[in-house]
Amino acid sequence: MSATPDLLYSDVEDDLRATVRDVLTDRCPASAVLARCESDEPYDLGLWRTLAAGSGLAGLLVPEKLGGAGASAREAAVVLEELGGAVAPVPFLGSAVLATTALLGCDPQDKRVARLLEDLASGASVGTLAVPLTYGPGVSFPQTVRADADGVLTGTVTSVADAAVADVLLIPATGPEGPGLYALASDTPGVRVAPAVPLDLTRPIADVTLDGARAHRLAGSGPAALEGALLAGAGLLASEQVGVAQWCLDETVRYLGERRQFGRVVGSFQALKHRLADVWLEVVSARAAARAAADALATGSPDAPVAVAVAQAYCSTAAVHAAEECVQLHAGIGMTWEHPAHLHLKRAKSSELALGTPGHHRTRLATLVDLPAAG
Amino acid sequence: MSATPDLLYSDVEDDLRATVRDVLTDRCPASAVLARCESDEPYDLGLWRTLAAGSGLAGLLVPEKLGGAGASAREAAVVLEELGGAVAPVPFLGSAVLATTALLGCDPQDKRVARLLEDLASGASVGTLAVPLTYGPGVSFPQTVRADADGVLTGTVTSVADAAVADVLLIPATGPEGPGLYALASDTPGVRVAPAVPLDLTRPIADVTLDGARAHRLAGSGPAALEGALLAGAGLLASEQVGVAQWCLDETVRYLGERRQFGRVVGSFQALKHRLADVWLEVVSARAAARAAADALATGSPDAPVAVAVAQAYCSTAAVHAAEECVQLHAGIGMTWEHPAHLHLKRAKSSELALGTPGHHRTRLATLVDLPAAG
Amino acid sequence: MTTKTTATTGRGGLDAEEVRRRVRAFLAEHDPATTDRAAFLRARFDAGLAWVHFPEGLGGLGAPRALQSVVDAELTAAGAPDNDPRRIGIGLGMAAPTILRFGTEEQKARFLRPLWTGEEVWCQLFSEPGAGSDLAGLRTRAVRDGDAWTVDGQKVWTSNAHNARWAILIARTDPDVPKHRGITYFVCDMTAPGVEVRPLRQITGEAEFNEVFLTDVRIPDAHRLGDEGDGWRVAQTTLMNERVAIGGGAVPREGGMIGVAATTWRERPELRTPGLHDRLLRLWVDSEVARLTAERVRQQLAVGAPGPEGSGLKLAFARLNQAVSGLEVELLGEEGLRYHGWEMTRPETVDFFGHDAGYRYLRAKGNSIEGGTSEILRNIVAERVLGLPSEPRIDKDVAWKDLPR
Amino acid sequence: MTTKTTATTGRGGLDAEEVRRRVRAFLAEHDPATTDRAAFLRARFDAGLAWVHFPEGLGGLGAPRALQSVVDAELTAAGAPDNDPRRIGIGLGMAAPTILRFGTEEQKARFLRPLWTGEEVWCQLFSEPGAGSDLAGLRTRAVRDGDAWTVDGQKVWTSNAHNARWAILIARTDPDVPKHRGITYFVCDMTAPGVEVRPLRQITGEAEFNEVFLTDVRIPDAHRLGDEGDGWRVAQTTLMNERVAIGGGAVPREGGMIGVAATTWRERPELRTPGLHDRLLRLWVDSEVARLTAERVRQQLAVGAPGPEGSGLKLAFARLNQAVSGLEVELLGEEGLRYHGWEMTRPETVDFFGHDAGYRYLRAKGNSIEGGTSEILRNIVAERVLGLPSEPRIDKDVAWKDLPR
Repeated sequence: MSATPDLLYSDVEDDLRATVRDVLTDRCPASAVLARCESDEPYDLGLWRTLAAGSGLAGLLVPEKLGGAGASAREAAVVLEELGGAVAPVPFLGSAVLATTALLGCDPQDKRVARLLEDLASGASVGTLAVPLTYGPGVSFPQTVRADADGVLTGTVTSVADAAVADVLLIPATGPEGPGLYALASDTPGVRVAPAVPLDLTRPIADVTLDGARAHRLAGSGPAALEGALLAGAGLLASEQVGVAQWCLDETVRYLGERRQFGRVVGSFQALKHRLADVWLEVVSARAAARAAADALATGSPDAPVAVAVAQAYCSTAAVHAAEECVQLHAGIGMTWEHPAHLHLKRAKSSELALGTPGHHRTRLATLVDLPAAG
Repeated sequence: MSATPDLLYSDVEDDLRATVRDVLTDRCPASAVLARCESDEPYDLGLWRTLAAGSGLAGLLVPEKLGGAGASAREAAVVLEELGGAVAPVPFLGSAVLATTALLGCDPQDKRVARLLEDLASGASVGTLAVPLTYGPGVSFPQTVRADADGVLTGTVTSVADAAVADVLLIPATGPEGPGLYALASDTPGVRVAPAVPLDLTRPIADVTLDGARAHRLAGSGPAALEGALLAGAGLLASEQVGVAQWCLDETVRYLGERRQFGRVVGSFQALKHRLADVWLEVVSARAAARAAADALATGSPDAPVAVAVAQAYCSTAAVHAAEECVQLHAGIGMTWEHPAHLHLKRAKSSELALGTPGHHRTRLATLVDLPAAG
Repeated sequence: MTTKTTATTGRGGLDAEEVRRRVRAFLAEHDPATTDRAAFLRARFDAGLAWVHFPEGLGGLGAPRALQSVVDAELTAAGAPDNDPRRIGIGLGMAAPTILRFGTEEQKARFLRPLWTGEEVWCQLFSEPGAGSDLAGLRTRAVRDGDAWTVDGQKVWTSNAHNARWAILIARTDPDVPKHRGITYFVCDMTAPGVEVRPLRQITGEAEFNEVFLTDVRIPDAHRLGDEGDGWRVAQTTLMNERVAIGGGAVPREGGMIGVAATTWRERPELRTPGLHDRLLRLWVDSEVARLTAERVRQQLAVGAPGPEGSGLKLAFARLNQAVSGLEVELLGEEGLRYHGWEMTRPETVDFFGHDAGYRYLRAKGNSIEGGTSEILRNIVAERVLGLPSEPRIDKDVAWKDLPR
Repeated sequence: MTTKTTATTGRGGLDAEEVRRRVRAFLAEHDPATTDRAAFLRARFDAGLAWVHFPEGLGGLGAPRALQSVVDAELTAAGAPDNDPRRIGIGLGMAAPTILRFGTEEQKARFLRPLWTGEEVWCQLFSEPGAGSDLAGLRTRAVRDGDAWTVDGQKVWTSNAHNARWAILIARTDPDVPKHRGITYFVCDMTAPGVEVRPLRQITGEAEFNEVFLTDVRIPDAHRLGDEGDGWRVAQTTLMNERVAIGGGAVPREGGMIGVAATTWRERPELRTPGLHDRLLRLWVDSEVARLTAERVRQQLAVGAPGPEGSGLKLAFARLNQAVSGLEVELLGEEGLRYHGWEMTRPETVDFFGHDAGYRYLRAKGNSIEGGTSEILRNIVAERVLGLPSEPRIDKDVAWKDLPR
């Protein structure tokens, strides 16, 4: 184990949180998210422009010299807590985390890589990393797309988060030079992006089909760039899950503090109080785990793979539990479409699968911390 | 799945329960069990004589023509529920279940087998099956004892339940004729029975060392006789676990119905009520599972291996949970030596290991019901 | 299911033989192959073969309930149409026993026949947005106005309201007495002016239920069931029958949610992991034990010795449906990210096991809420089965209007 | 642990440099190698180096608490004896802060020095058989008799009573007022006539604790701590310090119960099964997360911004100790059937991790009871952290003597 991680929030991080929260309170209330779920435009790209360019979130992880904020995973984690709490339908995870960290794992000295990063950072384009959302750190390099010597891609990638609004797709493919990341614009001939019906209404997925689409292999790309992006994505998703769980807890406490049955405030019933105390303990524990992962990613700690696996294994389950308790303790109203609890339940349950299930991360830990399987 | 099992208690079974309960209420209160734990005689052989000969429990599973009651696993299960509730320190499991069913799996036409069964049935002798108490159905035949052509045994069997008071040991050993069961008197030269310090004070275990001890190979014995005894033992242990769990529930409900804190009966606090409701549901569920196993054993149903594995996997855990909640909800007094809760906790936890852990039985089920493991 | 000691001979010497004879005589006069369905059902009712344990003249023969299975078997064998009991379950399971017990002769004569034939569908107007677990706290007001009552309020979680001709309704008629004592029970005409039904969409995207808004709805006093102020006691009959209905279905091994997950496990080896294997086996064991527990309850009922275990069945199945469907989503991995579709539909009957894993996961969340939350059921077990004391209650002796809101 | 913004300069310009200078000056005069242990400790107290945040003259320098680590590091480096803090934890952690805050000058002067040096061991007489979670319901009576009090009652769960010279004691002095207001706080001489200590054997077979029977025990009024009737408030200071002490230890990765199980797993491959693997990994994750949560609490304290998370730590560690030790017994299989021995011993200090898996399993059961049950802690979290309303209380405004028993 390396140095003790800094598990607190810095003043800068607190300020960033306040900024994001102000925008979301104003622009992304639950009613708006719900209404958008029933529209043809599941993403709120107006909100994304405000956050991306106005608040500089799109380039949080991009170095300042490439037009970004030069911040670290710690700050991105704080943003994800807020976005998770609001189940905000914006492509932060795909563009500002997965695509950005994948590019940073290539050669940022390379002009193409640098320009892609600049465009993502400015919000001029939206990107995503074309892997199934369920891929987590430690999976083998995907074999579903082949590249020829000219960078022409053929194959399919299913269930890609944020692909439906991405201008730029980063596609892991295997070509004559071996596995690498290939970039193309989503309107390139031969590219088809077909939205799927997602369980999580607020993070759409799409299937990407490449039928002789011309792409550019990125300098310095390879399995390590992909693995780095998946590790960062998994570690930061834990903070989003903390945000989801915290919202579920807060909303349930608020509701039970108001609702009366049997002449009493429902929140005064001891069995419910104890269950909420347990949820609270899981949320504060998840927060510590997510902070440790973000700090390890931010400092490039050698402990990062362990910290990320711990955070994902814990926070996925904590978020699902908090969301399930939120629905149950809201009872009837929690089962309705008009109450936003279901959006958080769907996000929590889908996120349990995203970037590696808790079981996947526990299996990773077995190797990382030397607790080998039987036989 | 075969015919629907009869999950109720017959009138005969209810009468048997009443008889056993009367004796135990009279002769085996918790205070007496506790006092005996601190004595040099952990078994209550006086009580055993009363139950074995007086109430005919020792020969419950023995056919009438061999001096037994000719009853079935259903009746033995009812007895075990009562013995479990009282954590009665008597060798029913070792003698009347394991040794008896092992002998019944040999050739009961054989005179030696028949005489052994008669002696066990009459209570004239106490027997046990010399396998580690942790062996469950489906384990491979033990290889720790070898027999020569004359039936002379050499080897060790550790952690044998009820060995310390057994007059007759049935020892699985491998001789020139292959694996089989060998019977010997425990005072045979070359036999050493060394009591171990058990976690469960009310079911002592002992290590049996055989150093050239002369035994008799039983006619018709083989791995099937051992497997049959372990299957019956595991299935019936589930009913003992139901008895342990039911005692824990009843005693906790009783105590919380009397104890006052904060000016209220503690049993009126909703969080505790809900936990007890959950324990209750587990106890009634465990009872259904244990009845199904007993009925399947009694009727020789082909579904018995499944019913036993289900019952053991469920009842072990239910008993441990009930005992743990019993200690916790008794709080301080439940942590003391003077309160019997700890005897039930120790019985429950040891029984979780006995005759196969819940995990062992789940693994058996994977094969029995075609839910194969990964890879 | 085999019965052990149930009496099968009823009043007037009605036994299985006699009932069978009557069914055959009925069939001889009404050939299912040539008789119009509605006419057949009406005739069956009039012949006392609808529910044999009901009185003569009301669709029954005053015979033991167990003989109904004889009737059903004969009619099914003859290819007779049934009354589509799933579609009219609220009428059959809740309204009918209540009308039978508390209705006037006129009410029984008017309502039971078309209820049973399915020509008039019934729904239930009990729950309100502010009165869920605390049903007796309901606010819907009924004010006497001559020979009729004027009803205003809002009800919720009403299945089939949009198809229903009649509703059973409870409303507050006296706010000046404690809450349980100021309620009256009515039959409400769903086609009356002022009844507005709106679909209530739920987290699955479907709208199984409705909200019902009642604005100056006139109900004749002749449609009151039971005495004024006695509605809570009348409603207990209705609710008791609801719980029996929910917990009562027989389930074969792997017959519930676990069967779906087990099939997926068997058919798709590529999804298996050691950790999921252990969880699946645990839930398989729990499901099999719940099935045996339900079977044991049925055996107890069959010998006329019902145990308290029934109260726990709904708790157990809710937990299992939720845990198993949650595991199934996880097992499916990438496929678990998807949903069959979010278009709002209005299914006629409830489906716990249909569509895809995501649907099952979401729908199962309701299993611990509808028909009594798991929290209320745990209270019931603790107090009525275990005999633990109830909590301090402050709402039992105060006039409803003075309760804190 | 790094501190971020903690003030490290105290009154009188005391900073780390100055404190270090004083320690070195002290060591120059009192060579640990040649000074008698008791004499060394007394001199250290008199030099204000015992607990630097205490006032001058009472073992301290009026310096910031954080500077104590500077003192301890210097003394440890010099090979100085310590006061064996684990053995006298109740005196240091509970009695001392209470005496400091509520004691008279005479009491402070009399008690603190031998308390700190360990020459006088302290114990705590709070819990009673009928007053556990509801400590304020205690029955031990103290009746005024001139300059003294006469105490009768029974206390329980008293560590170290058989070694103790003094006890902190709460007793009821006025049964005619509500329970929290009729309690007074005393220092009790454990060598006084009428004090009888009996070992209390627990489920592990050991007797870590005692029962203490008080029969006509005389306590001079000069040994009252705080005002008559104010004992509940005084006791809050004591209990607050107990909770901090229990939750406060730093734990390295695998430093707790999980480390024992992980070592067994690594060293004994023959015990491994797939199902246990998944459970071990889950508990490993939970243990690591609990460790991080505790670390986060310490970092909050270090920057002077304590969060509410501290309330949850004890809950988490109790659950983990129980789950991990339970798993360990199961993992060990046949070995788990055995115990190291049932002879009654009276250990001086608590050992959660010692002996064998069975001992750890049994001892861990106490973790959710001692020092506040997990049920009480959940109430505290729900009410003080989440702000949920308390339940209806009937015992707050009634005279203690009129409460239902």
